[in-house]
Amino acid sequence: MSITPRIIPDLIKAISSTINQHADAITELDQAIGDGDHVFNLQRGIEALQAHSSEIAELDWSAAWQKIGMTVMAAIGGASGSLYATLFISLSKQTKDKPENLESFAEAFVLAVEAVKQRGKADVGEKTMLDVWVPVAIAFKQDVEAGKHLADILQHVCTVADAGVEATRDMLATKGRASFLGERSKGHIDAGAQTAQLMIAAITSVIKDASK
Amino acid sequence: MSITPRIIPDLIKAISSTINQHADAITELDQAIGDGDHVFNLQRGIEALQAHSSEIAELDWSAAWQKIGMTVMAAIGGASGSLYATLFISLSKQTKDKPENLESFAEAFVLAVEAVKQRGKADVGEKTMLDVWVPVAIAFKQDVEAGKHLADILQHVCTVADAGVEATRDMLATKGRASFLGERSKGHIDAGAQTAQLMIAAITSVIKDASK
Amino acid sequence: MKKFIDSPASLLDTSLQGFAKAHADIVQLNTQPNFIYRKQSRQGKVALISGGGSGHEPLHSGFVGVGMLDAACPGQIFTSPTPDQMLMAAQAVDGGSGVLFIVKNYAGDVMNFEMAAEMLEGPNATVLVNDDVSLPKDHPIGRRGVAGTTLVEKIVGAAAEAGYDLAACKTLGDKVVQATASMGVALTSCTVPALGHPTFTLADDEIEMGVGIHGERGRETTKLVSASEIVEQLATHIQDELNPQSGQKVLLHVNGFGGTPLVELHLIYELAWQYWQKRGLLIERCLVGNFTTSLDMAGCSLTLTLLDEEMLRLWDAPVNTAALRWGI
Amino acid sequence: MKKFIDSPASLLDTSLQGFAKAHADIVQLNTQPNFIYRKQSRQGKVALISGGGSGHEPLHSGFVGVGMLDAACPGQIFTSPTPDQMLMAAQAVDGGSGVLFIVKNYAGDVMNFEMAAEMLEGPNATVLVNDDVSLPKDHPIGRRGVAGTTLVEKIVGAAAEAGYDLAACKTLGDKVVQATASMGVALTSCTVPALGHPTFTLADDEIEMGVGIHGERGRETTKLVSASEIVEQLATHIQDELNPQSGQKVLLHVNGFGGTPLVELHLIYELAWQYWQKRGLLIERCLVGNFTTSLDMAGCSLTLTLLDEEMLRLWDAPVNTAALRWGI
Ligand SMILES: Nc1ncnc2c1ncn2[C@@H]1O[C@H](COP(=O)(O)OP(=O)(O)O)[C@@H](O)[C@H]1O
Ligand SMILES: Nc1ncnc2c1ncn2[C@@H]1O[C@H](COP(=O)(O)OP(=O)(O)O)[C@@H](O)[C@H]1O
Ligand SMILES: [Mg+2]
Ligand SMILES: [Mg+2]
Ligand SMILES: [Mg+2]
Ligand SMILES: [Mg+2]
Repeated sequence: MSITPRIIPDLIKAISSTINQHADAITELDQAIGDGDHVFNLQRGIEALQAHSSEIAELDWSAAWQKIGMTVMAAIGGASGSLYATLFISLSKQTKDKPENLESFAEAFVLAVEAVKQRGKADVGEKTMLDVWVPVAIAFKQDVEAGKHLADILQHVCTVADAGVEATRDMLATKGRASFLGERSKGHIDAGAQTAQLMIAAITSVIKDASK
Repeated sequence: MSITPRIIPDLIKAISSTINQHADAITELDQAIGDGDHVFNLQRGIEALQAHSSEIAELDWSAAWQKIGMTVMAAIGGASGSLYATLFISLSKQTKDKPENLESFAEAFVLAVEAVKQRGKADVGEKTMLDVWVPVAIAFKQDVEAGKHLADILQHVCTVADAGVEATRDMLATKGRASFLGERSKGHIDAGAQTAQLMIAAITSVIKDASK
Repeated sequence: MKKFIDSPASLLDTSLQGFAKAHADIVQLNTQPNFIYRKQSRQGKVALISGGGSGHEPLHSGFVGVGMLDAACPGQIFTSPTPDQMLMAAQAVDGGSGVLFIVKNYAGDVMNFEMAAEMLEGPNATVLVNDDVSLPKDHPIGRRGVAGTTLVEKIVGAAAEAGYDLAACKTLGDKVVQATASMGVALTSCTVPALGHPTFTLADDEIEMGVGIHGERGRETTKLVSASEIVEQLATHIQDELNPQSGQKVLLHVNGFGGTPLVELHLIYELAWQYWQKRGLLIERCLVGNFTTSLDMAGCSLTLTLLDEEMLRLWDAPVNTAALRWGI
Repeated sequence: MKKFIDSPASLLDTSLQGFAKAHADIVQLNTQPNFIYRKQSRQGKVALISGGGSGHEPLHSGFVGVGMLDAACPGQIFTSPTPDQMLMAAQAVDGGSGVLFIVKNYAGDVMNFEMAAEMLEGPNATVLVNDDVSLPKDHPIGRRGVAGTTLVEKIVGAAAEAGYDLAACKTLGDKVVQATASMGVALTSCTVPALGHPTFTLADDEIEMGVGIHGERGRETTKLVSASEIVEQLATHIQDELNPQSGQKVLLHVNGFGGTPLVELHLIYELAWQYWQKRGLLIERCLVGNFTTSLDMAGCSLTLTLLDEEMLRLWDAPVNTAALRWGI
């Protein structure tokens, strides 16, 4: 994998722009079955990352993930803050002293998502961001192992993310704030799943452009 | 004056019915430039009087006024409570050991309204109930002294009361809560003037019927 | 109207029962007529009695107790109490050294307390609180009594506890009133239960400057601006009135009207603190919270009191009431 | 949105400055990261740290002081704090006898405190508060922590002050949680500053039964009924959960959500008192007021704690914080 942390500033910029662009829609989602702060939480995290992005770009991947994890950990708060902090800190651990290639990253990614599941005591089907991250990580790893082209992998991952978001709509929330609503949580997309999908779309698009 | 305190239950009933009938309108007035409680204050007083009305009917006029004054004093509260308590307690003092005739009552009435002016540190032209009570008391006394027919006096008193209410509309309030609004108090009728007029209309109508 | 209520007519009486039970270690309730008075009243002490319409809680019932009031007379919501309440309360708490009435300058309160004072046998005096500088000094009925009342009751309460006689309590009360200026702003009106809907309405971008505490309109409807600008406006009125010297010790009271969260009141305090700190005042003491409320009104007032050593000492003296408690 | 605010982003930091100044005799503020901690921390004592989203004031910062918390970590409005806040707070107040975290059971709070606990070197334990009986006992993520938190912090705070060790504090905290049940009702939603409009809307004749404290919808939207009926519903849920024996000593806490006047809260207290008095409970202690708020939400919750002699003694122990103060 020839992609280095130098891509991180572009990734953050792309994520920032998609989250800002969809801010109102995300708020509406978190408000319907949550407390409405999800987009502000993410924006605080993204802002903090932007302040450090040129510094992070100079690190190796493991150190970069660690710095990203610690930054979002201290900036976001809420459920999503600890979950994303867990994701990135775990990515750092899993990539430490490992070869910097796609196979190795795919493995680390799946394990990091496992760590998020443990942090959230949650799994797919509970109407959370995991309904995006879990299938995306699995699809990514399978595609990499199958030796698919990067462009196809990225395309596939996006489709899986879209499906993951959509799947949350009719789920009964059993984790997160939405679970307090019981049956009333049905019929709404989960905000955290939606932002996971938006970030994945932004990331894949930047990588696609970079690897052209 | 052949009218005895036996008329009091009918007076209270008539007052009660006119105040209740106009309750919403009165509230609107007190709300526009006051705090909106005037009608409830009066209703508490009237209710308390109703509980004692048969007892009061057995007293002589001075004792009746005293009982009425003490009753409204303990029941109403607010600005109007102390003012009406003052009016009735003063009427009691002024009628005590005096002949029970129209001349004597008219004199007492004017003095009682004077006492109200003192209690309120107010006079006509300040956009209060005094803009009704003062001209009404004066007109009543003048008509009695002039030896007019009771029916004409009652008719005249009503006209004066109406004019008094209407006059408050364009006044600048300088007493009562409305005065806090300064220029903004203009353009609204004073609630206390309005209820004074309503009570006077009810009273004169009962007396007219009784003296037929 | 959305309120926890069985009926507007029973709200006050039931609520007073609850209040008296919740603070049975400090107060007792007399009914017919209603007044809240100290569990233990003290012989030989000047008795402090206040009161006014209900809906301003914790004022005044929350200030009954050692170091503050001896009794509070609650009227109906926003309606002044009746003279029989003050009379009976005076009888219950008179310690033989006279009665001091602390009265907010509102026509109804003034006249009803005046009637009580006329009927009361035995020495008594009245301190009239008129701290609201949103009205001009020469207003025909004088300025209203608002959130500064809490400070008057605390300081004079400590003096009475310390053995000041009636005349000294009255003099001190007048001094505190003189040294105190307040101004308030409403973001929303409030809903009086008997009325069932807000007393007035404001557009989403409007605020009401210079309000009293009964949900009436204020002097002026203005545009909603930032907290900093609002504080600047309120504080400037107070500053112009009191005209304190640099180095002056003051007490700064940020009072919530009931519907404004503490997080905002503490923001207001910080901004007001900065305003007066810039002007060289020594903000020696403060009080931040909902003390003189207007039911569910969103809004707040600033109160500044110029402190001398006597007032400072009396402010710090122990107090043990439902709403203010320290040193005991 | 009508709020006293310069910008949603600066509200919390400025407000914390104001809070720390207003209570400088009791607390200090650390910034970057934010936490409020005791002015005087005590060596040899278990350190109690709580925290959560802001907007619930006085919870938790108003409970920092002798006899209660050692530190409080305020997150953004309704957003749990971040692990670095808890870590730094722990370093600041650790008296060498370990740290007890008191955490309301909300995913964000739980996970962020968990991360802090994982990173913290030295002995620590966590008491999870989950007193909200509007959710079924077997709810997948457990019941929420709501107004009962105040009682846990007071009782365990007194124990830590009295020298209980970490294990004993943890055991006691779990016991208080077990003995406590709460349920709340909202008459209105609240407005989160960053959001700018109410989180949900209710018709004029609707209420939200079984709400948490973050302005989310509750379990059920029902018709507005009388205060007596509302109390009956809330109390029955609690009664069914705790199933207390006649003669049981209890603490009854009526908590306002911020926008409900005290006159109504005392009415609710009276009605709740009657409910449990009829059932033979001994209402030995109570707390009525706005303690665990949801910004400007109109509404309230009932909390009942079954008391044993230990809890009663610790409840009565001296406490000196911004929001709770007695015996000192
Ligand atoms: N236990 C959990 N496991 C996984 N994801 C969760 C969990 N709890 C919440 N989430 C995700 O977090 C999102 C909410 O994030 P956010 O609004 O930032 O935090 P909070 O819920 O604390 O307000 C939800 O939409 C959901 O996707
Ligand atoms: N100082 C005064 N002198 C005469 N009348 C007054 C005075 N103050 C108020 N009023 C009258 O009382 C009325 C208000 O009565 P009410 O609403 O019952 O009392 P409050 O003003 O205490 O709420 C006013 O409309 C006015 O007519
Ligand atoms: Mg959220
Ligand atoms: Mg009125
Ligand atoms: Mg009134
Ligand atoms: Mg949140």
